[in-house]
Formats: sequence, C-alpha cells, structure tokens
Amino acid sequence: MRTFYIGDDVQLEHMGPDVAILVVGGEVDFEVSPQLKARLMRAIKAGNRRLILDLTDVTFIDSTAIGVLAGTVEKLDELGGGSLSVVSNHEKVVQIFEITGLDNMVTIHASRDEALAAATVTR
Amino acid sequence: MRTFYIGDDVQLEHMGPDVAILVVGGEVDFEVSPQLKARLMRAIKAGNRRLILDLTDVTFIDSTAIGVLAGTVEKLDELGGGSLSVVSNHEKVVQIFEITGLDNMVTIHASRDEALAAATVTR
Amino acid sequence: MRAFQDTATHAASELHVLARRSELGVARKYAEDVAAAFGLDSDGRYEFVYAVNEAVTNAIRHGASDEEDMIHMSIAADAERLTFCVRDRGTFVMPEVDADESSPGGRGLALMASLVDEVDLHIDPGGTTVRLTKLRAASPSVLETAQAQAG
Amino acid sequence: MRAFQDTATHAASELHVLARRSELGVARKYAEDVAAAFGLDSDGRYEFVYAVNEAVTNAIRHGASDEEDMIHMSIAADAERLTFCVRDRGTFVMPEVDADESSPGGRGLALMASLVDEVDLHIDPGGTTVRLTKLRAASPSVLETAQAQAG
Ligand SMILES: Nc1ncnc2c1ncn2[C@@H]1O[C@H](COP(=O)(O)OP(=O)(O)O)[C@@H](O)[C@H]1O
Ligand SMILES: Nc1ncnc2c1ncn2[C@@H]1O[C@H](COP(=O)(O)OP(=O)(O)O)[C@@H](O)[C@H]1O
Repeated sequence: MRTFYIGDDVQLEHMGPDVAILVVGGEVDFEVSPQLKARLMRAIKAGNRRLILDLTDVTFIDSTAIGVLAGTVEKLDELGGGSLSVVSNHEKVVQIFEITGLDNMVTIHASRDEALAAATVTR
Repeated sequence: MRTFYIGDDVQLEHMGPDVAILVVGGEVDFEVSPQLKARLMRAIKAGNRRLILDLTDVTFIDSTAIGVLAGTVEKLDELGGGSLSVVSNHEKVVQIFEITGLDNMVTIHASRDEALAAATVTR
Repeated sequence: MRAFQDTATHAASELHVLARRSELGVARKYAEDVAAAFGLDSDGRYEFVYAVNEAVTNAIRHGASDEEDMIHMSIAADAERLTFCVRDRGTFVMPEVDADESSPGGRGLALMASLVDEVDLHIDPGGTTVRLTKLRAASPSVLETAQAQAG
Repeated sequence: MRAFQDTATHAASELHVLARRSELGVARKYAEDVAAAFGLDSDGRYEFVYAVNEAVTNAIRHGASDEEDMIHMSIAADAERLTFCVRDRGTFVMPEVDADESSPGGRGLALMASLVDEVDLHIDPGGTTVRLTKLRAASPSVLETAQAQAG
C-alpha cells in the first residue's frame, strides 16, 4: 500500500537559478519522510536556496516530516540564508503546522501561484 | 537551601590565551544550570576555546545541565572548533554522562591535573 | 491478523504487525475503522488516527530492534471512551543527538497530547505501551479551537 | 506541608510545593527520605532521587504556568513497590525549538526510564502526572550494569 507520491522537482529558470519547486502528494508518514529529506537536501546541494514544497495534494503529514522541514530551515540558515515555503490549503495539514509551531519557521501559501508570487517579490 | 556553588573562573596564562577552567560544586540542578550556561557562554565570548569544567565536588548533575554541556560543545563547533573537558571521578556523575551519551561529546578526566595535561598535549 | 471479539462495537479487538514503516498505513486504516465504528466525527477521527500514527511510528522507529519485531495494537471501548493501545517490547531510548543530521524531533508526544483527550505512556522492562483515549463527549481539541478562532 | 499518614512505612504521604526551582532540593530530600524508609540501598536511592528530580523539574519547567502554581507529590508503597507520583495542572507542551539557544533537551524521560523500574506518564486536560516505581527486588539498573561492566 503506497499512500503517497513524490513528483519530479520543477526548476523554474525565469525565477532565477536558486528557486526549486518540490512536489509531494498523499500521506507523508515515516515511510516517505526520509525520501522527502533526501530530496530537499539534494535540492540544496544543487545550489537552490529558495525552496517551494508543494503539498497541495497532501492530506496527512506526520511529526517526522515536520522534523524534516524544520531541519531544512536550519540547514538553509547554516548555509547563510534561504527560505522554505510550503503550499497547502488542507485545513488539517495547516493546523498540524500550527500546533507544532512550524508555521513560525516556514511561510504557508494556499496555492502554488501565491508561493511563486511571493518568491518573485522576495527576489 | 543552596546546594551548589559556582567558583571563579581560573585563567591559566601559561597554557595559552584560550584555556579557561570553570569550577562548580554541589548539586547542579535546574536552579543552577542557567547560571552554568551563562558562565560557559561568557567564557566563550571572552575568546576561550579550550574549556575545562571542574566538577570534582559535584555529586549530582541533572538533565538540564547535561543539555547545557551538549549545547556548549555545539556552540564551540559552530565557532569553528574548540573543546570542553569535564573533571569528575564521582561514580554516579560519570554514569549519568554515559547514560545520556555526553561522554561521546566531552572528554571526562578523573582529576584537574589530568585535564590540564591533556590540554597541554592538545596544544 | 485481526481478531474482532465484538465486531459491532469493536469493544475488544487486536492487530499485530511487523515493525515496518510499510505497516503504518495499515495501522492508520485500522484506527480509522475503529474510530468510525465508535462514532467519532470526521475531526475526531482525523485526530485519533493522527495520534495513533505517531505512537506506532515511535514503536517502529525507537522501540523495535529490527523489522522482525512485532508491534501490538489493541482497542478498548465503552459507552464513553475509546482507547487505542500500542505496545512494543523495546527499551525506551535517549533521543538521538543528530549532530548535523538535524531533523529536530520530540514533537510526537506533544502532538498526541494535543489531539486526543488522554495519553498514557507506560515504560517497564517489558517494553513501552502508549494508550490514547478519545472521549465521546470531548472537550474541544486543539484543532477545533484553532478552527473556531480562525472562523 | 508534609502529611505522613503512616510515618513508619511512608505507605502514604504527600508533599505540595510551589513551582519554583528552589523547591527542587526539597523534593530531592523528600524522595531520599522516602527511599531510605522503604529500604532501597545507596545506588537505588540515588537513582530514585535522580528520577524524581527530573519529573519535578519537568513539572516546574514545562507544566507550571507561573511560580504560584503548585506541584503535588505523593507516595504509595507496599511490600514490593515504591511509587513516587508527581503531578502538575499544566498543559503538555511542545519541546522548544531553541534556535541558537541550543541546549538540546529531551533526555529527561529516557533518564527516568533508565533509573527506575517503571515510568508512567499520564496526560489529560487536568494536567500531567508522572509515576516512578522502584521494585524492592529490582532487575539491575543501567547504573548497576555499567558498574558491573566497568568493574
Ligand atoms: N516506543 C518507544 N520506544 C523507545 N523510545 C521511545 C519510544 N517512544 C518515544 N521514545 C523516545 O522518546 C523520544 C520522544 O518521542 P516523541 O515525543 O514522539 O518525539 P520523536 O519521536 O519525534 O523524537 C524519542 O526521540 C525517543 O528517544
Ligand atoms: N510536566 C510537563 N508538562 C508539560 N510538558 C512536559 C512535561 N514534561 C515533559 N514535557 C514536554 O516533554 C518534553 C520532553 O521532556 P523530557 O524528556 O523530560 O526532556 P526535556 O524536559 O529535557 O526537554 C519537554 O521538552 C516538554 O516539551
């Protein structure tokens, strides 16, 4: 039973060389959070510093994945700056971000367009 | 009831400018661990990078103080290197270091002389 | 490996799975079914399943020594309370000091506490047992409070 | 503020203190007395007192909302078991994400589990209760095992 998927990274050349969009869908549990971490670390290693994680199709995200996102923000800080934005308008997912305080570490956008617009402004 | 004391820092000029000895005694609990942290951070701010924490007279050290020691090691790492050595031959104190894994982050010496000898060699 | 002694109310049922990440979806499905049978509403079910997933994740991640170990789940319910019990036979461990790995953890227990009405963590030489209880007439959960404030 | 119902065995006694760091020494002294009266040996007493100190520290540090809150301690003992109960009326909280403060925590529960025979953590809307139990005929603790290996 695979209850999740990880899409291909999307590189948006017109946004500048350091913006990458990563897409995950389904239920992000401890079966998938290590893969999510590897994917985020690879994007950072490739030079990306403004990361957008599109969780539009995610209905469930566990504490190990929350830990991965918090760790990613810390990693970007260590490397001298950058940002992680998350796309979700799933009520429960957003509330889990609030309970864990992750909403203080990442910006949450309701749509990918909103996240891209914010990334453009930041530029 | 004060069950602890914090001694004056000892600066040993002949050991080089970056060695400092800090002395604490008694029961290091959550009443004293914030002071221990402040003392360690001040020593680091003053430029010391080889810290010796003399716990010879400590009979009890709680998890908040263990956290302070772990945080100090991380801080030194962040600043590009350094070391924290601990002096204790109190059986229980040493065993608490082992249970928490702190013995993997700091070197434990049975006496201050042993710690100083090690600091000299490291030099 | 399910054993429903009373399929109508799920008053007593058990599920035993290998300590593998791939069983997490199975555990969530089991919790969802049990919560639905007990009559929790959609918010309550989500919270219950979420808390169960955290407890089972801990049992797999920290409690089990390898993937051949078993994780034991069981249910107890009466008119007022639904309790999900997760048990492993491992040793309660120190959190990892993940030097540069840096995926700061420690949120699981507090999440469980936010999402169900009672959490009980029992540690003895035989292993770790977590009991998660939802009351039928529950005080508003954190999620519901957040919703009320947002709305 | 002590109430020994049975001073000979400490079969039931209570201690209520304000949620202040300065009370930690008082709590340790109480635990030491109780452990001695129960007849734990010197290692067992140290471990018991250590675990109690961790539980009371958590109640003061995480459970209490201010220094006027009370922390409730009580003892239950029979021929085989000595149980120390620490209760606060607070909410179980998320661990702090101490960005650059960096005093990594999360060791308290695992330390308690290493040092006594049973730990029970109960969280409900009324607060957090930790019960720490030493058995008279205990399996060797972590400290004793470490000693045996060293010696
Ligand atoms: N079932 C278990 N078996 C052994 N250790 C556990 C278990 N559950 C929790 N722990 C320990 O307690 C710590 C805190 O657990 P938790 O709050 O769920 O956070 P996390 O699992 O994200 O670290 C874990 O890191 C682990 O050290
Ligand atoms: N009595 C309590 N009240 C509220 N929260 C608590 C209590 N005890 C523990 N916690 C929460 O559980 C976390 C883990 O506790 P513990 O393992 O003792 O580690 P530490 O206290 O060093 O962080 C704490 O950081 C805190 O978030």
